Amino acid sequence: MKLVTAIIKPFRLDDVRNALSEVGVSGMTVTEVKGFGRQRGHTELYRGAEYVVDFLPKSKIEIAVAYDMVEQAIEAIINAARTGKVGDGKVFVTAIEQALRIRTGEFGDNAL
Amino acid sequence: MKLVTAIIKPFRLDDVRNALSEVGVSGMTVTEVKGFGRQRGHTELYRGAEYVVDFLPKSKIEIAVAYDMVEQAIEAIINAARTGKVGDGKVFVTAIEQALRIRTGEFGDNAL
Amino acid sequence: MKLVTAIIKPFRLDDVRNALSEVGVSGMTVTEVKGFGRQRGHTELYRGAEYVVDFLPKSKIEIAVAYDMVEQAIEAIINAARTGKVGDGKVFVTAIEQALRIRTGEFGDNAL
Amino acid sequence: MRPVFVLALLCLPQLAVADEAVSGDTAWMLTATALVLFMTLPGLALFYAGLVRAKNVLSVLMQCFAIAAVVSILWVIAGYSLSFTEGSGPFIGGFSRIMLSGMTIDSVRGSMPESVFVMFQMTFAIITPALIVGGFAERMRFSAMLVFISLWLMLVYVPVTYWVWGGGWLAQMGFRDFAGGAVVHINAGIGALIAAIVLGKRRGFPTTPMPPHNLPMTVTGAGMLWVGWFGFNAGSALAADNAAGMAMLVTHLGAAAGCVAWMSMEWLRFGKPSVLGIVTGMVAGLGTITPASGYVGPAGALVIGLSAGIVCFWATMLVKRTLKIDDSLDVMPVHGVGGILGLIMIAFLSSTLGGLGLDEGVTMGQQFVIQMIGISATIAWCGVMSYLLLKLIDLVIGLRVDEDQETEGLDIVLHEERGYNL
Amino acid sequence: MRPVFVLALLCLPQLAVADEAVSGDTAWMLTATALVLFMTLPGLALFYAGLVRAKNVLSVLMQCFAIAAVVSILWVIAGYSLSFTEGSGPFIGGFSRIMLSGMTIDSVRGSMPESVFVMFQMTFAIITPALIVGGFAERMRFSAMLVFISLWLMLVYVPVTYWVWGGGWLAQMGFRDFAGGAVVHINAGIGALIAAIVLGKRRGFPTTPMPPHNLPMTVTGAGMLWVGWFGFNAGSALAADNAAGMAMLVTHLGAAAGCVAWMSMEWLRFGKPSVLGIVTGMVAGLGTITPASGYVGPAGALVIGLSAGIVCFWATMLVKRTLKIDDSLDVMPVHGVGGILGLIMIAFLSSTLGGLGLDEGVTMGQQFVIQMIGISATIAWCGVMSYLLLKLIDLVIGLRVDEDQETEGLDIVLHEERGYNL
Amino acid sequence: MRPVFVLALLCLPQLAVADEAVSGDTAWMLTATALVLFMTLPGLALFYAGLVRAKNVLSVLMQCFAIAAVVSILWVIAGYSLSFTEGSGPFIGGFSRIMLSGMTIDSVRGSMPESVFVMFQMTFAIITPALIVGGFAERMRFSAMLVFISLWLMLVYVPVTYWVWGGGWLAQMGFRDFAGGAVVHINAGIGALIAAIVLGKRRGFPTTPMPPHNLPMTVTGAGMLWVGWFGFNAGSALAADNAAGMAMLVTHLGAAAGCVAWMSMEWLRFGKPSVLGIVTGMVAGLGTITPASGYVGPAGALVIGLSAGIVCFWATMLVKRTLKIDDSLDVMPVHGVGGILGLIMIAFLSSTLGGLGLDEGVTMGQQFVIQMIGISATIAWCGVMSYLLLKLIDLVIGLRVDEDQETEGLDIVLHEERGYNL
Ligand SMILES: Nc1ncnc2c1ncn2[C@@H]1O[C@H](COP(=O)(O)OP(=O)(O)O)[C@@H](O)[C@H]1O
Ligand SMILES: Nc1ncnc2c1ncn2[C@@H]1O[C@H](COP(=O)(O)OP(=O)(O)O)[C@@H](O)[C@H]1O
Ligand SMILES: Nc1ncnc2c1ncn2[C@@H]1O[C@H](COP(=O)(O)OP(=O)(O)O)[C@@H](O)[C@H]1O
Repeated sequence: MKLVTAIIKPFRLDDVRNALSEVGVSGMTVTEVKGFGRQRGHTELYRGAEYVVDFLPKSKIEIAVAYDMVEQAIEAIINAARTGKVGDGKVFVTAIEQALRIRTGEFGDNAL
Repeated sequence: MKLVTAIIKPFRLDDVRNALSEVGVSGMTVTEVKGFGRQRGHTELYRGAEYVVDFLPKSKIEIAVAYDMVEQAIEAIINAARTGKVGDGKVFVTAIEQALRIRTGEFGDNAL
Repeated sequence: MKLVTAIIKPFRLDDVRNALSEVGVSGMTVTEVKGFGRQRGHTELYRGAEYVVDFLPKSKIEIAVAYDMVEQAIEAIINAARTGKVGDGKVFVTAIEQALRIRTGEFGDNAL
Repeated sequence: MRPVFVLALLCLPQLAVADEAVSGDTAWMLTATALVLFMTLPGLALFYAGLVRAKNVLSVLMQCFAIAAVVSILWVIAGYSLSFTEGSGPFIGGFSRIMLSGMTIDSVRGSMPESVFVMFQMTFAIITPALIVGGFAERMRFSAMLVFISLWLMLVYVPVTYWVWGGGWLAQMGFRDFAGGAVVHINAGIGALIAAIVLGKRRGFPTTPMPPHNLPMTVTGAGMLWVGWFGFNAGSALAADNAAGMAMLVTHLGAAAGCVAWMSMEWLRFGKPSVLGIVTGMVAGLGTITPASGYVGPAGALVIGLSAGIVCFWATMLVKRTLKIDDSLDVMPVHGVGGILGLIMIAFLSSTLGGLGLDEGVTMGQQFVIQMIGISATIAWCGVMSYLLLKLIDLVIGLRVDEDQETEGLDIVLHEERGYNL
Repeated sequence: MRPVFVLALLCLPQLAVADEAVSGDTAWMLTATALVLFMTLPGLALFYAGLVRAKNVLSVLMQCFAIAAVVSILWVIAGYSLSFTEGSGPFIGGFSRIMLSGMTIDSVRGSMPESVFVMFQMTFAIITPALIVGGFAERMRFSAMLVFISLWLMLVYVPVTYWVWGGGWLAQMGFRDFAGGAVVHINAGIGALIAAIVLGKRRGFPTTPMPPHNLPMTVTGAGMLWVGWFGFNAGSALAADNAAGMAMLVTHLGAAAGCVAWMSMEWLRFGKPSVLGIVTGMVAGLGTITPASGYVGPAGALVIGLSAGIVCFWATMLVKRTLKIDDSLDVMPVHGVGGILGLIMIAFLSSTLGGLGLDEGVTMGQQFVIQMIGISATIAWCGVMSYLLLKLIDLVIGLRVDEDQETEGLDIVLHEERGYNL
Repeated sequence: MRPVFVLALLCLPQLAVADEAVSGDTAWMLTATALVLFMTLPGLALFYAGLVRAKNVLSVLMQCFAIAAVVSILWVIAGYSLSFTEGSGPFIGGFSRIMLSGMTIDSVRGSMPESVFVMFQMTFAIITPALIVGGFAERMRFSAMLVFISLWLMLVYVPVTYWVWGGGWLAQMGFRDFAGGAVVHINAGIGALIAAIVLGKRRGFPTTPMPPHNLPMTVTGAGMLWVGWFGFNAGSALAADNAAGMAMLVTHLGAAAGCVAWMSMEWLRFGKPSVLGIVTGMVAGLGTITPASGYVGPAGALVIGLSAGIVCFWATMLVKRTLKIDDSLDVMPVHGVGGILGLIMIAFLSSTLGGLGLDEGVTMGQQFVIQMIGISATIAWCGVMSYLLLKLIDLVIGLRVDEDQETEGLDIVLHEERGYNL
């Protein structure tokens, strides 16, 4: 199993979720994060006190998938999340050594 | 060292924390996340505009533990988090290559 | 590539970001988390109902870096995040098998 | 100067039509009515909603709004008539104003249009059941709540109002309750206490912490309550006169002293004063001065406010920590106990410390006895009726949501909404 | 008792100086003015701001504040004069009070200082365009908004006010609009509807859900609106008299009945009542009783409130679900439809169910025809002018932010601020 | 018409008992009192609390509440007497109303019950120190704050009030300060500035950004301040008369013009107007019109409001960016500078642009000199006393929390509470 982690623009989240569902990924965990990168943040101004916000709101999607699904999942994410503008985000793949479903105790690919 | 990541129902958090403490896991990091899976979300209705919320609030617990503690930790989590209803969540295990305590610079299992 | 994950005190975040920029790490993802560990939480009191808050606000920084940057990145984090008081946090290193930039489809170290 | 006991006078229907409305008095009573409605919406609604968990914030706001709407309609249909028109006996008013029949645009009561008197009293009838919400917060079914409050209004609030302000037996006995120590605060406190007992504790109480989800919201509501209370107490003078001015002054001092007392208690006992503490002290001070606000002077008001802060502080500790009753937002220890305390202190502070005097020929001791009778009667009637009503409703439609629903939160379960999408 | 149709009388300038201000009436009108400003700031601002997404919360608050400021200045420069002084004809007022010239501290209008009358009416001129904000929320450029509202005030609000309340042709015809069914609610509803159509839908509407970001904020605003509306309607009696008292009572009952009706509709149709539903029913009830609040009795008010809850509920479904017009905060179905409904019901409830009577010699049918003429004229004038203004502004400076800006949110893009840093 | 300078008249004690209260005036003053309390609780409390960081939100709310409570008690004990009864000289009032002794329910002051006058003035005594909170926000110890405010009230606020409104030397000289330019706004501004300097900057100021944590909360407070200010200024006419009406009108125009001016300055200078800017302009406009609100006409009010927006905008830039003084919520540049500006403009706008006239035989130049004397005296006295008090308290108990506590936030450290659990 692999853990596919994608950091995307928040307003693409629904599209990405739908794209993943279509390729058969039926579970995911999403975190609201703040991203720092090439994409420029904005300036805020409060009574003349300037404040440069470098961190931008992003959504982090984590999906545990079986080996053979990794490619499709990545494909689906990239297609749905891409706007072509800087700040579209990243996908990282890491290894999961074991997975368990708490309710049933099933493990491995069955737990997903 | 391993990183044990558990996605659980938020109202089980206190029980899980206590269970982990009992088996000797004394540190953890918790993130509020939104989960999507088999468990059905709810419907919201605002002046007749329906809005299906698929994402459910979940708590993600991350604990770095020494190899020999992994089994007990998983056990503790599963027992404390299980309600037997769909949506109880998952446990994932991944490898940590190195760990450091910022305050002291200690590393490896000593950092935990 | 490696994923360096640091859990730090929130008010050190800006210093850590600057320190990382200086060693050439130009992207990162930050999550607001709640940490449990050696550092004592505080007590809250509402009309005589006591409530011990064990979870403390922490910031989790995740940076994907090329192998040869790992040491410097850790160094930078540790120096900028350390206050010398309990609760300064941890750094964990894990392996990333693959990385992709959504906008361009670049992968590997080029994606960072 | 107009007499202080105007309410009693107003009960004589023959007087009601004779007068003409005075524009200054009418101006103040229109304003006071707006202020008292403001106490409930959004004042009390915010005060309470900030204290519950985020998943139940809307349920509390909804309860307050629905109570305001339903009570208003019941009040014009029958509540007002049964409370404030001459009845056939000392226990309940008459039917002459059912659906406000016979009241025209020209009708006058005291020195204000009768329509204004109807409205002013309606706002009291709204806030009293709304206060009870604090007793059963975070677990009651919305439909059961509506049924309970409607019946409670007619069977508890209306008769007690008639007894005290409508010319009933307590009024005739000389019972002093200027702006609602018994009618409003004891009734609300006892209603909430009984509801808390009959419904039972919230899941997890008292072991799981249930901290307020939004204290700034609670403080906002508290500020509104303080300001609105001027309408409540100074409006109860039913005119823009010296009695109203004095009532406002003593009300304010009661609140201020309540703040200081509760804050000091926390400082002494826990080492730190809290903002929830200071606003609770304020409410305690206001609830306690309410019945006395037409009788005592400024010094008396300070005594009342300080006592309120101390006594209600300990009462809260007792109910929550010792008795472990989940009167979730502390309605009984703050309002109920405050109302009782204020009613008792009337006997001793009406003729001392600058008080405006007891009735001709009445001694402190006699007044004390009368006050105790009024307090006991209100507690007994409200306690028994609330208990019977709740038990009955539980049998017929059920009072509580189930465990899973309570865990998920009433907002989604009962109203399909979420408070915040930040 | 003073006559109910005081506004019409006040238009005769010769009366204006003769009288002396009455302190009681002045007291109430000062208060009513404060209450109506309170409806907009912070009432309506919060009501609306809670309904949008978090990234646009400040833009809505900003629009309400800027409208209040700009309209106030325009009002004293020319708006008041053109609305409320005798003009050369039935369509627009005169120039005698441009920059309030000729008004001194001693000027009196009716039984209040003229300065108070200017202020009271100003608060109506503020809230009407502020209501329109709901139609174009979350997508309009701030500068375009300022230009639109300024022109709209002078070209729509001011003439219609003159027609109805300033002695213009509708007033002369006997059109009944006590506190602003046409002047305020139809104008706002139509203005918002046209704006929604001309600007077009928000990106993603109606497929993407856009739930309110902070319902407690909306409920807070709703409570303030309810209370402030007492100033709006009972203040429209222009005195602290029996007419004001009755107006307050029927206003309150309209709100309460609107709450109950909308709540019931949701319960029947969706299985659960919602807090957004109950407050929307409240606004519908209040908007609908507004024009009628000086004419109907309590029973009539209940009928109006219940009808409002039902009719506006269905109108909302129609506009949003069937026509798919993105009148984002439902201004037309709630205010516009409510205003129309109330104006029509005046014909039938002025002389039945305890109403205060039609004018001597006018039948229900005749009044109905007059009401329909007033309604139609307001809809037509407001519709056409709003459309032309918006099209013109779109050509010259552009109405909408671009797609990326809409995605990022107006707070950052237009104001370089964020609502929350929690 | 009643004279404008009623406050001065009221100082003659022999008049106080002779009159009877007028119900209309009493009605308005009861209302105005409620409005001014509303400005502090919850108005100012929310305005300020929204501007600090989330970890300190409760500390600000707590300070405002505690100030309201403590000042109220000090006011009735001695503040009122020393401010508003005849003293032995021109610098401080007398002891005849210590603990309100001698004031009965029948006491009258002007045309209102004396109890109402006591209350109305108390609300001014509450808001002035509450404004100072903005100078030392996010770093002061709560106990030190209580001590400082209590002493400051008696040693700064009370004497200056006596000088200006109580018949003291500035009143005798003909100093014009209708509703508190010197008494309230300069006092608050200087107090805050000195506190900011003595306590020192917040950790990280000005390099670390400290954006407001909840701007909708601030805007809510701003709306309440606008509405409440009607009570402040129009209430300062002490009657429901033409002077009150005109005061309300010019107050409102000052606010509106302040909004427009500040918004325009931001637009010109930074390219975008902000909601924090518009509400700050509103406060600047209101603070500046306050001393002038009984003397100028509508056109003068517009001039004052526009000047306020521009001058206070630059003053804020100066204090924050150039001088780098951490007057955290900009009390001095907005209130202090506004108060000074308004007091000066009185000299020039009382007899021009529709102003109500200078005193018989006083020229603009003479009035200007008098105004400068009053301004200078207030700045000097308040500055020196505030400095001495703060230094003394720092020595004895310490003014600031330590660094770690400041980092953790005052809510947890001082009050063991957290604002939000969302
Ligand atoms: N080295 C990195 N490690 C972790 N997260 C990163 C890294 N670089 C970028 N990110 C995340 O990806 C987001 C997008 O990156 P950015 O450089 O702005 O644009 P792009 O992905 O188009 O190159 C950032 O906001 C951040 O959350
Ligand atoms: N493939 C997955 N990858 C990551 N997280 C998942 C995955 N599947 C489920 N989850 C997380 O686990 C939670 C529970 O999963 P769900 O399918 O609803 O119930 P169950 O765990 O009982 O099978 C989800 O809400 C989601 O947060
Ligand atoms: N075993 C662990 N696994 C994951 N996170 C941990 C673990 N131990 C500590 N942490 C995180 O590190 C933070 C700091 O740890 P703590 O024990 O309080 O202090 P220190 O890092 O100085 O030893 C905790 O709040 C928690 O977020």
